Amino acid sequence: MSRLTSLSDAARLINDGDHVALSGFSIARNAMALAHELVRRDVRGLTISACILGLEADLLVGAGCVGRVIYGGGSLDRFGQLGRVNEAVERGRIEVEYMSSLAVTFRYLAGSLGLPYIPIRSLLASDLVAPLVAAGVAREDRDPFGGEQVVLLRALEPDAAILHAQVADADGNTRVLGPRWDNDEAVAAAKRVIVLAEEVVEPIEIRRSPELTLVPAFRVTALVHVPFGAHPTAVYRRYDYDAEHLALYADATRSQRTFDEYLARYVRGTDHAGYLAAIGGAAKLATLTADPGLGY
Amino acid sequence: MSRLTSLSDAARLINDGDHVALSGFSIARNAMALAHELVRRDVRGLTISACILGLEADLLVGAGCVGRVIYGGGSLDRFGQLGRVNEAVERGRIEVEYMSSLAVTFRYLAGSLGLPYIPIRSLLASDLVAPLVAAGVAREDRDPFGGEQVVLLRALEPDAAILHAQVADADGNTRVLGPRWDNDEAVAAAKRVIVLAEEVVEPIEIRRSPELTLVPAFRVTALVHVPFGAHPTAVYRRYDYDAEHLALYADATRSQRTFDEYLARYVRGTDHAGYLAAIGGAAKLATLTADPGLGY
Amino acid sequence: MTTTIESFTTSELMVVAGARELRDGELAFVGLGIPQLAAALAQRTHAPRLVVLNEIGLADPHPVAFGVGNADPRHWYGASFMGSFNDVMGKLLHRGLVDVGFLGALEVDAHGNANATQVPRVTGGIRRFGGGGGANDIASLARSTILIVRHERRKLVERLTHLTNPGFLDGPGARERGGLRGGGPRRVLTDKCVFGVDESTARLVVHSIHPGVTADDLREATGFALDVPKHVATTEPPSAEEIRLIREVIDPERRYTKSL
Amino acid sequence: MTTTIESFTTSELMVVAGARELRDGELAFVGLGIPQLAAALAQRTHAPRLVVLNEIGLADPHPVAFGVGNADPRHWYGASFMGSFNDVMGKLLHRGLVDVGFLGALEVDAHGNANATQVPRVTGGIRRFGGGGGANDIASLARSTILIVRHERRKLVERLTHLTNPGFLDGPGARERGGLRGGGPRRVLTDKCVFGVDESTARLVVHSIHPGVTADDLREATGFALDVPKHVATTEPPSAEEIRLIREVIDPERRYTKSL
Repeated sequence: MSRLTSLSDAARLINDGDHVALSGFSIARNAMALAHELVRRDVRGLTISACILGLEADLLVGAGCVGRVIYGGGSLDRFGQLGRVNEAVERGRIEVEYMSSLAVTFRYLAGSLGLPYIPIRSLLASDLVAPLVAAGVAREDRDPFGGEQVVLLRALEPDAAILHAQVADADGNTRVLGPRWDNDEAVAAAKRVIVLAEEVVEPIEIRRSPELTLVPAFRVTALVHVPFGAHPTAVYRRYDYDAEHLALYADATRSQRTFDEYLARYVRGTDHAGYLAAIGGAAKLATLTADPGLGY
Repeated sequence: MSRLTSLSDAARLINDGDHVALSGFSIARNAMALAHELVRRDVRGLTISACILGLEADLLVGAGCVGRVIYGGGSLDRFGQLGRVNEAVERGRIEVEYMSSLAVTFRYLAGSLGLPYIPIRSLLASDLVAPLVAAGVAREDRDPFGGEQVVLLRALEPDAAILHAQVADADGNTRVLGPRWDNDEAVAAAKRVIVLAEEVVEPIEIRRSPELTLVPAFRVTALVHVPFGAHPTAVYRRYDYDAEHLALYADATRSQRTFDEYLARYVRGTDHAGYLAAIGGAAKLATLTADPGLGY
Repeated sequence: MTTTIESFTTSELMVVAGARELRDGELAFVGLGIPQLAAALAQRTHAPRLVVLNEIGLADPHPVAFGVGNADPRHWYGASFMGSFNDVMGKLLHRGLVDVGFLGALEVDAHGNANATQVPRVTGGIRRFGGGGGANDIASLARSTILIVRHERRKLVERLTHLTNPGFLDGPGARERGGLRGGGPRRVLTDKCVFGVDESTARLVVHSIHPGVTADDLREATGFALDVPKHVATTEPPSAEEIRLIREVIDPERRYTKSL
Repeated sequence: MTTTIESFTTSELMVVAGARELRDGELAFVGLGIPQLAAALAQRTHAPRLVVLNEIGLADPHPVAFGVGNADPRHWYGASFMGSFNDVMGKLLHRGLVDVGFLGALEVDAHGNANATQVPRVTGGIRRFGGGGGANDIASLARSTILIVRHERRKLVERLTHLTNPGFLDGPGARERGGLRGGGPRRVLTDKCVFGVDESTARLVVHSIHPGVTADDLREATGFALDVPKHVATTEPPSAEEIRLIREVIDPERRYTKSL
C-alpha cells in the first residue's frame, strides 16, 4: 500500500496545538520543505521538541507557529545562533522545557517503549532540574533497589514526528544513513510519523538490506518524495549544507524584521520548487552534491 | 590495536561464578565454539542469561558449568527441548530467575544505559512476578506521574557477554546481519565482551558502512576468528543450521547419560577443528552454505 | 460465492478458522504451525495487509519455505525490517501497537488464562517446558489474543498449573484492576470447537463446533464446567480455494496439515 | 628531546596544553575548535588510541577536513560506528564508560561549575545562547572533564548566571552527596593559564601560567578570589613538531589557531 502523498497533504496531518518532534540536528537533515509548508499554512500553537534544535525549529518559531519548545540546545553551529528561538525564550514569548539533550532523548525513549517514565542520573544538582519539577515533568527520587539518587522523567509521546530520510520505498519503509541522533526514539514514540525522502526506491531494495530500515512502513502515516527537501541543511551521502544560504539565514534571524523579509522572499507565497529556484536553482544545488567517498 | 586472540585465551576471560550473557536464540547464532571451550575448562557456577536460551545454554548446564539461569524461555524449536536445562530446573539443581523475554531484555536495556532499574507493564497479575519480587529483582509499584501499575525490574550488568557475529575487523568493530534479538542490550550492558566472528575483514570495510556496526571496537575485550563457530546453529547469510546434528543433539539431551556420551564424543578432549571433523568435516559443512539470496 | 468441499483434515479446518479470525491491516504475532499457516492463508485471502511480527527482531517477512521456529531464517525471508527483540516487543508491543497475538498453550482455563511453563508429571513432580518467552508480554499487552490448544481435559483445565499468560484472570474487570493494558483473548481455537468470550462472565463460551463433533464430545473433553447452548453454529468448513491454497501454496509438504 | 620554538599563537599553546591533558586510550567528547584540535594533536603524538565520540551518534571519526560543528559531516568521516544519540550518550556516557569531556563554557566559577545557557545583557534582561545540549550529561557523568573558557572577569565569575554543568558544586564531597557519578573537572584551560583543582577545597588553583602572563594579569582577569602561588610553573611551550602538526596537518587553514 503506497503511503506517498504531497507536501501539502502531509502538512495537513499537523494540527494547531500538536506536539511535533522535529527531524534535524543543528544544520543536518532538517525537514525544511515541511517546515516551509507549515509556515505557509500558518499553523499555530505547536509544541516542538528535539535533543538539539536546528534551522527548521528557528523558522517555525520565527513564523509564530510555536507556543512551546522542549529541548536541550540548538544552533546553526558556527554559522550562528537560532535567533528566533533565543529571542522568544529571552522575552518569554514561548513556554520552555529546557533540559539536557539526553533527558530529551530518554523521554522519547520512554515514550517509544510505552514506559510512563524513565530514570536518569544527570540533571542532578544543576539549575536544570527545579523548573522541570515545577512543570510536573520530572521529580527527584531514589532507586528503590540500591537507593541511588535519580531524576524521574515523564515520557514524551509526540502527536507527530517528522523525519527527513535519504531513502524510502512507496510503502513507507524508511532508511536513514549516517548518525541518527534522537530520530529512532522520537519516531517510535510518536502517534503519527511523516517521512520526507530524498529518493523513493523499489521495495526489493529495502528488503535486500532490512538491517538498514529505521522505520517500518506500518509506522509511517505519510511519505513525501522531496529531493533537496532539507536544503540548506546537510543530508549525509546526498548533499552538503549550503554555506552561503546558511550564512544568509544566520544574518536574517538576528532580528524579526530581517527574518520576516527572509520568509517573504523564500517561503511565503511559493512552494518547494519556487524555494529551490529562489536559492539558486539547479546550478546552485549541483555545487552541493556529496562526494560518494566522503559523504558530503 | 588488534583484539584478535585464541578461543582458549578468550575462554580464560570467563571466571567461575561470572554472570555471562549468551549469544544465541534457540537454534540461531549460538557461540558454540566458546561454549565447548568453557566445558573443556570445566568452568563452574556460572549465571547465564538470555531472553531465549539456545543450544549453548543447554550444553553449559548439562556439563555442570551453570549455577543459575536468568531467562524467558528456550528450546531447539521443533527439534526438541533443552533437556538439560529443563531437567535441572525440574530437580532444583540450578537457581532460576524465570520471567518474560521482554523482562530479560528490559533488564539488559537498563544495564546498557546505566539505569539502576526500569519499569515494565507485563508480568502483572501472573505467576511470574511473585518469585521475582521474592528474589529481590522486581517490585510492584505505581508510576509517580500517572499512577499506573508497573513492575520495576532491577538492571542486569553481566560480567561478560558473548556474541557470535558474521563480521568483524581486527580492532574488534563488529557487524551482525539479520535479527539481533537481545544482543544489542546484552552486549552494551556487559562489563567484558567476547566476540566470535565468522570472518575478519579490513577496517576500511567496516568504516564504509558504519551504520551496520553493532559493537564498536573499544567495547570489545577479545575477538576470535572462528569459521563455523556457531555450528550446528544457523548464522544468517553464512550457513544454515545442521538439521541432522540438531536432531542428534535433541536426542542426546533427553538424558544425562546420553548427553555425557555426546560431550565425550564431540566436545571433550578435542578442539574446534576436532569438533568440525567429528560432525562431518568440510563435506558436511559445504552442504550448509547459505544461499546468498535466501540467507540460509 | 465459494464452493465448500467434503474432505479436509481437522488441522486444515483449524487453519481456515484461524485465518478468518485475523483482520486486514492488523499487526500480529503468530506462533509456529497452525497460527503461522492461518496468517499466511489470511494474507492470501481477505487480509493482504496483515503484518506478521517475529519477536526475534523483524517485521513483515514473506517466507518461501516454512521452517522449524522463530529462529529459522526461513521465517525471516523478505522482511522489511530487521532489528532487535526490543524493536518489536518494546517499541511495538509494549508501546501498545500490536493488534493480536495468536499463541499456543500447555493449559487454558475457563477465563482464557494460559500456562506456558510446566505441567505435572503422572509420576509426580513437574515437567518443565521451554517457557513462555514473550507470550506473557503478548498476553499482557496485545490488543487481543487468539489461543490455540488441543482439546483435552488435561489441557482445558479448571485450575492452571502455572498462570504464565493472563487471560481474564478471575472475571470481568480483573485485567483492568491488575493493570494489564491489553484486551485479552478474543477466541480460543481447538480441534473440536472455537470458543468466544461471554463479556458478562469473562468465561469461554462455545462460538462454533467443528463438523462431526457433538456437544457431549465437547463436555467430555473439557476440564472446566461448560454449558453448550442448544443452538450453536457449526464451524464453517474450508472453501475449495482455501484448501487449494493450503495444499498447493502454504503447506505443500503437508508438514502441519496432513492430520491433527 | 624536543626543540621548542619562539613564535606561536596563544591558541596554538592552548591546543598543545589541551592535547597534553588527553591520555592514550581514553574515550573523549571534545567540543568544536581548540578541544577538537587538541584531540587531533594528541592522536598524532602521545595518544594514538584516543577515541573521539560525537553525541550526534558516532564514534572514532578520522576527519580529513574540519567543519563547523558536530552536525557537519566533515566531522563524521571515517567513523567506525554510526548510530543514535542514545547509543553514545546513553550506552557509553550514562553507562559510565566515558573518560573525559573537553567542553567550552560561557561562565565558570571557582568550583568548576559552568554556565552554558544564558548571560545577563548590559542593557538588562538575559541573553540566551544555544544551550548546553549534552554538556550537563557529560559534566554529570564523565569520569572527568576539562573546561575551556576565555580568561575574562565576566567569564571566570564568583557567581554563575545559570549552573548548567555541575563542577564541584559548593565544595568537597558535594558531587557525591548530589548523586553525581562523574568525577568533575580535572583542568580548566584559558588563554592565560591552566587551572588544576585543590582536592582539599575543590577550588580551582593555578597549575601553570602561559608564557608572558603575570600573576597580576591573572588576578586582574579573574572574577573570583584567586591566590597565585609564588612559585608557579610556566605552561610548557609547543615543540617544533607540535607546531608543524598544527600548521601543516591539523589546522592548515589556520581556522582556529591563527590568533586567539
